[in-house]
Amino acid sequence: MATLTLDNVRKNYGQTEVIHGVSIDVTDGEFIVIVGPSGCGKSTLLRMVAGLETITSGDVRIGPDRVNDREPMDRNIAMVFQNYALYPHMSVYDNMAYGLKIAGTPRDEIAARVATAARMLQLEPYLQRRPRELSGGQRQRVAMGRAIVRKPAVFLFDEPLSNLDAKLRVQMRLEIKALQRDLGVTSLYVTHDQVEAMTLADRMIVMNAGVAEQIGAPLEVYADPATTFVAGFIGSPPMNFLPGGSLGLNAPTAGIRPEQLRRAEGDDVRLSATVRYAEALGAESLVHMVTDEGTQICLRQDGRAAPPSLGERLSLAFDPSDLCLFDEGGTRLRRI
Amino acid sequence: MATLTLDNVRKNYGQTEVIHGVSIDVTDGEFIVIVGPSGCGKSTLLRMVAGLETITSGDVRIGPDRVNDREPMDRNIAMVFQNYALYPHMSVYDNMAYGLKIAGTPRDEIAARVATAARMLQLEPYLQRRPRELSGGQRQRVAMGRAIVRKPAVFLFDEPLSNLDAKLRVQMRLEIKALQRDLGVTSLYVTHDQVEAMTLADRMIVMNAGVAEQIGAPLEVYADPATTFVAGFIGSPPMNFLPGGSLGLNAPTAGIRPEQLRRAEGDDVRLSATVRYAEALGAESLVHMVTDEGTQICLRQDGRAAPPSLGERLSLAFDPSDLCLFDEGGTRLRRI
Amino acid sequence: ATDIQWWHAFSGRLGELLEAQVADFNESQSDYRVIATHKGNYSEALNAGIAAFRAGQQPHLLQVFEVGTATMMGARGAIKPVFEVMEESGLPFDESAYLPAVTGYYTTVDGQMLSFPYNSSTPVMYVNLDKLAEAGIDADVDLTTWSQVDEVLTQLRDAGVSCPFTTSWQSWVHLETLSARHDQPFATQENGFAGFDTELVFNGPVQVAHIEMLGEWARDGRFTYAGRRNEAGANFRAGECAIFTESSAGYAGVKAEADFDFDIRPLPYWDNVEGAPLNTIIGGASVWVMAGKSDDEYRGVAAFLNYLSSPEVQAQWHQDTGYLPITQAAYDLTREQGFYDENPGTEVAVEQMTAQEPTGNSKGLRLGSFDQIRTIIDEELEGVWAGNKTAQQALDTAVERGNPLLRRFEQANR
Amino acid sequence: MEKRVTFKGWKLPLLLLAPQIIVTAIFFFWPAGQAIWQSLFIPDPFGLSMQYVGLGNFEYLLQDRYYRAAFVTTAIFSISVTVVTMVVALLLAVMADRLIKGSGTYRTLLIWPYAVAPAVAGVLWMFMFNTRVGVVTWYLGQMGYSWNHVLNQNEAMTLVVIASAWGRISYNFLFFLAGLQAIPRSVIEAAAIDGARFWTRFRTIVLPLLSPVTFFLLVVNIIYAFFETFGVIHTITGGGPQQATTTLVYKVYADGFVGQDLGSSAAQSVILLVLVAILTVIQFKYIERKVHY
Amino acid sequence: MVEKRGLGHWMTHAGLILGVLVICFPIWLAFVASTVSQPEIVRPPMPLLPGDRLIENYSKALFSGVNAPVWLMLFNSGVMALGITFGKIVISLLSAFAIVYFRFPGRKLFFWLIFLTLMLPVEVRIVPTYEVIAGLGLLNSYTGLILPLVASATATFLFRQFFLTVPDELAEAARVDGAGPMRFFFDILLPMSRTNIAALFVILFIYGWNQYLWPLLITTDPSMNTVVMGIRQMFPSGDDIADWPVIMATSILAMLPPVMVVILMQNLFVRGLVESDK
Ligand SMILES: Nc1ncnc2c1ncn2[C@@H]1O[C@H](COP(=O)(O)OP(=O)(O)OP(=O)(O)O)[C@@H](O)[C@H]1O
Ligand SMILES: Nc1ncnc2c1ncn2[C@@H]1O[C@H](COP(=O)(O)OP(=O)(O)OP(=O)(O)O)[C@@H](O)[C@H]1O
Ligand SMILES: O=P(O)(O)OC[C@H](O)CO
Ligand SMILES: [Mg+2]
Ligand SMILES: [Mg+2]
Repeated sequence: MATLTLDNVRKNYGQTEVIHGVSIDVTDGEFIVIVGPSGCGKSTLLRMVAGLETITSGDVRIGPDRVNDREPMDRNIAMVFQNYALYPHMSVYDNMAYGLKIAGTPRDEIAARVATAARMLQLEPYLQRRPRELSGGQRQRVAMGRAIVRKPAVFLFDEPLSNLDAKLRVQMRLEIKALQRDLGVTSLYVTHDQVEAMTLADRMIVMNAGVAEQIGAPLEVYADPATTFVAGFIGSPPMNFLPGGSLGLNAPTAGIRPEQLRRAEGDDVRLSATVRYAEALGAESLVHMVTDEGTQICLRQDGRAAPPSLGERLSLAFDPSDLCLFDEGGTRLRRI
Repeated sequence: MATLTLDNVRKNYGQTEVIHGVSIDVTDGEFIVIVGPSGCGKSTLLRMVAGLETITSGDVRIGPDRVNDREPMDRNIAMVFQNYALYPHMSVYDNMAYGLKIAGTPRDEIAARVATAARMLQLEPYLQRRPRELSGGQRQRVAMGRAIVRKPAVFLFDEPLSNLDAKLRVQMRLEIKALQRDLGVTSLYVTHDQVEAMTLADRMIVMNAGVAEQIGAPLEVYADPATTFVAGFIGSPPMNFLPGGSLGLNAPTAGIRPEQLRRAEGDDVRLSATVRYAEALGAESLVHMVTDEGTQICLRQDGRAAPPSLGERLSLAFDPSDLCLFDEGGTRLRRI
Repeated sequence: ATDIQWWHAFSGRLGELLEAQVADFNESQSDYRVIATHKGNYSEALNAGIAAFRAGQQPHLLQVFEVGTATMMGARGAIKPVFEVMEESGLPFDESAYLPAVTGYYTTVDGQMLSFPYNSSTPVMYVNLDKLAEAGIDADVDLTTWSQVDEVLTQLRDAGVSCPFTTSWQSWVHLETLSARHDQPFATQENGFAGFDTELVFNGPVQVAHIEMLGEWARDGRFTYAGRRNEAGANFRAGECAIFTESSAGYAGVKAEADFDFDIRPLPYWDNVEGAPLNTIIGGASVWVMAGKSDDEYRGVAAFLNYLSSPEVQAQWHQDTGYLPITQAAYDLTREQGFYDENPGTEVAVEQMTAQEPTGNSKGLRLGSFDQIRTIIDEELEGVWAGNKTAQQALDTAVERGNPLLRRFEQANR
Repeated sequence: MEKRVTFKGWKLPLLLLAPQIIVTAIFFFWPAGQAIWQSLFIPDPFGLSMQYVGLGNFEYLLQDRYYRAAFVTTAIFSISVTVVTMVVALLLAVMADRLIKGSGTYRTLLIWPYAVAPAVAGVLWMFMFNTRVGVVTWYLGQMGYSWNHVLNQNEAMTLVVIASAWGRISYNFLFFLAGLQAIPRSVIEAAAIDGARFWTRFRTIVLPLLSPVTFFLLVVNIIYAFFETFGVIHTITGGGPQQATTTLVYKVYADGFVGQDLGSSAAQSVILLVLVAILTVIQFKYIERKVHY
Repeated sequence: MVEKRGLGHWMTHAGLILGVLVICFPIWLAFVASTVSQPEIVRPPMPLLPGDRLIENYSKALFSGVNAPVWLMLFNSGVMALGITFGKIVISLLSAFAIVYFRFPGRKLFFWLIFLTLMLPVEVRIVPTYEVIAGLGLLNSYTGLILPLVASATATFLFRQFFLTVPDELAEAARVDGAGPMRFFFDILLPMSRTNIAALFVILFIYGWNQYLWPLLITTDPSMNTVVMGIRQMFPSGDDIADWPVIMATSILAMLPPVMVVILMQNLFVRGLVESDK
């Protein structure tokens, strides 16, 4: 267990810079999620920490030590890969024991540590199976187990859940969270799924095109996005963006989340829009509309309220304090 | 465009019956979604309609004609497959034109119809590409286009969106819905995703182990599930089930949806439970708890309300009229 | 005991007889052990020997058919002349005891024996008397000339005999021997005896006419072609074919297998060609001693060759196989034993060989790369039998294709 | 295509490569060099002396009508073997693929000839078509056809083609069957729903989708026909009649080991080396860029 | 299933059975010929059902043969085939590993040096190769039979193709687990290649067993003959009739080991072939 520090880390492939200087101090036991769209450089960043990619400039420190030039095995990390990268010809037991064997750990201790991990992960019945005889969720657990037994200073996860189906993904993310909390190991977790990021992270790094656009706790990022990119990427359906002018505001763009819109009762009308379609999801309904200026917006309403019919014109209200204002470049304008 | 009738359709593989008699009358232009867990027989049912599986007993009628013994090409249907099943060696244009060419449609008309479909689906820039040069969403559109150009009596969809990522899935399901509404073609759509079913269906068939447990409009099914299976399957997180006895009710099982639970204010307490963990998703939070009897339940609350902390004991209230009561077999007990 | 390796090309009946000789020799003494190995047909055995020499693994003795003679003679450093081997061994060796008609082929200009004429043959004609009878033809019918044969074949065919005529070794019998027997040159420079700068000329009118006739037979069903070597022997011995031109050594097999009456006749000739018939020419093979072995081994070789030349062994071999006797003593012994009287036709070969004084055209052939040239001739003749080519075309092409090989041989042996 | 992660260092990989490099150098590059060197000389058969002739051997070869003919023969032979093999194998594979069950049984029954050495295959077919004892020859005779591949060039070619193709059918069958089974069922079903019946589907969907397999088989079959059929030709026809079945490789052997014309044989080796090297490069470029559907 | 019912189904079976019959006929005939007597064969038509000389013909072939007894030739073939198989597999695994998993100076050069040999069988360079072997004094030796045939890139190429399909993450996981290159090779790559090794075993065993020209040239000593070339040597030089029953018995014996290998290992073989993308 250790702290992890990235200090202005950059990565070039030939002429192209794909990571434009990322810095963060991760405290001991913290769970950091790197989230962003495909190709933004999440994996590259993680792999630099792992030692699988060279670091072009900047420093990576694990605990007090600068590890830039260390081999992966000498960094005291463990990594869980997207496709799990289980050794297909080894039993679950051997998959977990492999790193310990190489390290020359005594047999008894290997057995003990694997047993502990297997118990934690409910893998005991499967220890003698081969990976291909396991379901996706079980494989995922084995990959976790392989990381756990080594008692590393840092866990690295690269989209470890994206090969699972929706139900399993929900379940596994709860398990990962619980496990990390129990073990208290500093973790770096890559995903492109904002729900995963929201539910797992102590803090998250929202990345876009090689730049860390915002670093912060999930609800903080949700409530207080630093850029339009973050506001649009975190939250589903995304934040509605309106031209500030149409609301009489002195800002190019104003954002409001779908649940912060409501149907106006009385004369607090701030916006009118025409219903394009409504999705009734049971507990809630999403109403998709176009404003008179032609902007698409979405309203989230309670499932019990009757959804409006297509073509209906709605009057909408919101609390001005909920608005987020952005400049032309998409950066947040903070009211001081 | 035509009606579609299934009349007590059954399917056996050898000794095992996998479809236990499904009947439904689909009116012209209606959008029917078949939803259910993996292996429940959704695809089998659809493929019987398509003519890709023999029908063990019962009748399938398209319009007035019994089609049981017709080859797929003689049924006047079009189908969109889960993996799209595009012809990898043909351009997008040829993929769409293939069926028409075989039917001997004049070249001009083929060109015109493909052009129309391409316009509708925004595929015009890609007509000369091969499928492998397209993104997942574009491929999905080509599969749709291939179905559209043939102007069939019935559209069949077998999980057409499950290979797409979450964002795209949401977008495509809106497009499919809009398209079907515009074209007005009778459609049968298979999915295991209840959200998809809810948002797309005019009526849905909830299947479980080869049996159609409930047929009805989405909100009707959501609000008024016929069995515990349906109640658990439709809605996420699923309905909470409590032993009727613990609530002093004369029924083995009582169900209440997470959004119908609320934190008790005052003395309307009906239930107490301890918080296991809370997931803050931004717009809403899910609070997972265990009741004193040891049943796991879930409460959905507004994202703005502060989520309770772990281990906190909550008092919960609900409106008794929201309860759904079920017998031992899981069938709904209706209050008459 | 010192092992003496002998690579040969005999299988079947001849192989058994050869093995018997080897066994007999090995039993007769204990210093040397001859190990005979079958190396495939004549060409294959020759090639195996050459390849082995290049690899430094040559046997002591190599059986080389007459066609390979020039090649072996050209390879001075690869062989050890027999006369040298015999001289060094100190064993009695009198070259004059050998039949000149036979050994002449294998000696230097000044009469020194280069290789040991183990099995020499000459083409003769075998006749299935039962088939003649079947066609109502008199067993004594005169078959001296090809015109007479032509008529008899017609009768046989008309009587429904499926295979009136066949031959083995087509080039040897119907071009090489034919040329010699009619005093026609096969190649310039006395068929190669006078130098390496020789050219093929076997596309003369006599040869063309003869091949033309065979081609006609092939097309009208009088001649059944079975293969380039002695494949046809099987057809004849099985009683399918009436007339068969083949080496005198075919006798061993025919005698062993034929369950019909047969007759051996001299090889026919064209009586309209001036000077015909001359002698037929030699075939079969001789045994070469390869270079690069120890003196002791050569003494063993000499002992073995000495054993092979003894009159008893030679006479027995001649009588069993139909190969020519190589010493006067063996010839005489055979006559004394009354073999020729008991087996009519067996002397035909010797008589044929020795009847006339050979001319420059009938001494034999000594051409480099002759095995390949034979292959070319075989190919072209097959074209005639298949009806793809006229005799003239075929022979012209063969000459045209063969000459470059002679040039290359000349170049390689400069 | 390259791996993302690699291990560091250069001594270990060179050590790992050493055995292959050494064997290749001694038994491939050294002989190949020898061939090039020897092609400039006419040695005598026993290797006792040699005459430098420059490109004389090549000139001699190119003037040789039969050498030029060997190119044509090789082409006809290879194409025929390839076509016969692939057509029969595809036909069988299509049938086996149509079965729901049992394709494994047929596979087991059809796989045999693959294991049979070309030379042995030659012996078997020669036995069946032997002009004297061949069963097939005899029955053909009964039907009024007199088979004689010893004299008839076309029959000889036909026989070596069939005997060569025979053993390869199994191998091709395996690949075609695997290729067919790899075509997603749903694509076939989509075509059926689009209205295509069996033959239309076969022509417009199945064949095009098999094309990577087909191309691969095409290459290996041609290579096979070029080089590995020596045994068949040697046992059945020995290159005859009239060199009608003498392929380039057979001629290298025939001139080198039968004809003892080492200069010409070496020159032929050089020509073949160049030819095959070109083929290798082409094939390699293709494999690297192979289209995967 | 589209159009898979009824008559067509039986026609398919009929077609396949016909195919099997035609394809297997030569082998059947050879078997029949190996169980009858010489006279039954040389007087056509020979029978199409087995006779009663099986034991006689086979024991004649096995224990007397023509130049060498067939059991000895089978043994030689076995040694050669296994030698080629193991030799090739071992050196190819090592070199493919080096080429795929390392970046070192000269890699491209070695790559091409090796892969130039991909399609150049020994037949092409037969004369000089013979001379090299002769020069090394390896005629009539197992080493001479085996080594030159080991010098080809096919196996290396196959392993390279397979290694390229092994997910990068596996090597990364091994690195993170602390495995060095050779550990990775032995612990991960080798066991994972089992199917491919099995497939190659089949291919190479057959390749080695079926060699014809090479043994024909370099085994001048009959006791070193292999069975495939031995059969051809059994044909008489022309003069007499081939001993067909014994030749056919030998043919059957010669095809038995490779056929067994293929049939017994067919599943692994097919899987390996298809997975490794040829
Ligand atoms: N070896 C490489 N050479 C050149 N560019 C590369 C290389 N590897 C990655 N890149 C580029 O670097 C950028 C970041 O890649 P990275 O794999 O880190 O993205 P990611 O955020 O993990 O995406 P995903 O969610 O798709 O996994 C991409 O634009 C990619 O094209
Ligand atoms: N060919 C077959 N033979 C025997 N059983 C089969 C066959 N095909 C499907 N089944 C069985 O029929 C049942 C229904 O299968 P089906 O494919 O219709 O399920 P599904 O609802 O489409 O599932 P999924 O969501 O996984 O696609 C399953 O239990 C399956 O195992
Ligand atoms: O059958 P043989 O031994 O007499 O030989 C015949 C010919 O001379 C071979 O060239
Ligand atoms: Mg990534
Ligand atoms: Mg399905």
